[in-house]
Amino acid sequence: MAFSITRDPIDAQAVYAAVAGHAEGSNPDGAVLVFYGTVRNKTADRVVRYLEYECYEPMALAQMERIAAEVKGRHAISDLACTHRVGKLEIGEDAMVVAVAAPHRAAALAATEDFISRLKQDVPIWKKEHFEGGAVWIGTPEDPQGASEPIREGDEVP
Amino acid sequence: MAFSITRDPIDAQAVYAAVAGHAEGSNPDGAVLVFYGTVRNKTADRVVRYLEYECYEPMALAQMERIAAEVKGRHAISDLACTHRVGKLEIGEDAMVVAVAAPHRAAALAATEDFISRLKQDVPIWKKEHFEGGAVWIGTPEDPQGASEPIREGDEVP
Amino acid sequence: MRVQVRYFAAAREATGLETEVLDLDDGASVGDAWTTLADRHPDLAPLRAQLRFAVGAEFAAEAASLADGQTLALIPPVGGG
Amino acid sequence: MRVQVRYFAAAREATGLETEVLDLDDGASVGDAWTTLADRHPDLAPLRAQLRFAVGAEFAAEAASLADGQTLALIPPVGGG
Repeated sequence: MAFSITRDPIDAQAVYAAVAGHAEGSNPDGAVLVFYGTVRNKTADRVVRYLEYECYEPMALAQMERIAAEVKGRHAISDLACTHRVGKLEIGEDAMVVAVAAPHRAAALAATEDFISRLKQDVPIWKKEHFEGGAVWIGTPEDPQGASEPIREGDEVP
Repeated sequence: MAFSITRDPIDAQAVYAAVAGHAEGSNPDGAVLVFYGTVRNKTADRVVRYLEYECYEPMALAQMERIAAEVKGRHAISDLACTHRVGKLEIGEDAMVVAVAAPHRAAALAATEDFISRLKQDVPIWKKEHFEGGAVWIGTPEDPQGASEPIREGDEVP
Repeated sequence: MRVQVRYFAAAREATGLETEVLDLDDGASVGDAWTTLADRHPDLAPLRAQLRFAVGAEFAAEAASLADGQTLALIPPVGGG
Repeated sequence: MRVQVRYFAAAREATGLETEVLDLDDGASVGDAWTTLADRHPDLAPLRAQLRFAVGAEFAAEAASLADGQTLALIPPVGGG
């Protein structure tokens, strides 16, 4: 299980390879899932200009490890990896890549959802959305969307 | 929506790019999901040596199109692409890559499951599993796993 | 009328053919074509329970009528993914 | 005892600081540290309802005791993914 935080564009192939690499002939996994959380040009009705992510890195990595171990306990997966980007992100760039390998796809899909949902609750990464006419830390009471639809419920991507 | 059948190793990056390509600044999608169906070294208790896939290509492509259109009608996704490989596949190789782009991850996850499940029912692609001691067309009554757990229910990957 | 038949997977192995041409009476159905094929290929007949049929790129019922020049495919249980 | 405090996101903007050092009585809790910080930074106090606390790499309750050399982080609502 490999976790990292980067200021550079995410190398999704490396995240995939972290879970999908097996010695020749030994692959036990029928399913590998790679999730890209990308910067949308809109949030609800706001036109997004760019995002800024910040992170408390040692705690974020520790929480990712902890959450991944929980997820592995709940779903029959072989491996999980995640890289999250921080700094300024433009529309269309990847904020996060998660890869999951599992013998069967049902577990891979469920584990992906479980991990992302828990990450959105407990991993100390913050997102400031710069939109036309202002900026807001997502999930705070000042976030017009966060007020009615808290980001902590994990139903918003990214 | 891009669909293809290939005898060569699947270019997963191309399948991803088919759904994730947007003009600069215009990306409406917060989630891109790429699913790799890969050749496992085991099916139930059988040690797999290799797989052979065959395909009725024009019908397979037409069915993929039809199923993808249905899936798009059921889930709020922007795009879906799929490449399936045929011929002899070794353990660890990708048999299929599916990519889905959506504004939110819940739709991307649900659409991926929906598409794969329907593909396993209605897309004319056949898989012969060569295992230690024999070979069987998956899903037929001669398939010891297929008998109790029909492949058509879509719960087996690949 | 003349219909092209395509065999795949277990049906291909049972007939030893990938394709053949079938002459049928005008108005013949998919089921009529099957009866002819099952007579012609004794190893094919036992597969009936697991086969579906397709005309062109679409699944077709046994009662569906065939037309000259169409392609009838025998579809054993599929296993993609 | 001495504790390092870390501020992120809205808390960082409210204090204008990324980090500061806090001298506390031995046996002080996370809640005691908060009281001191809220006094010191008037713009921080209103954020209380949305903040969680972490000691080291783990979330911590307000009642949790602090120890010399530990790092206390103020965690506004997170927004990763």
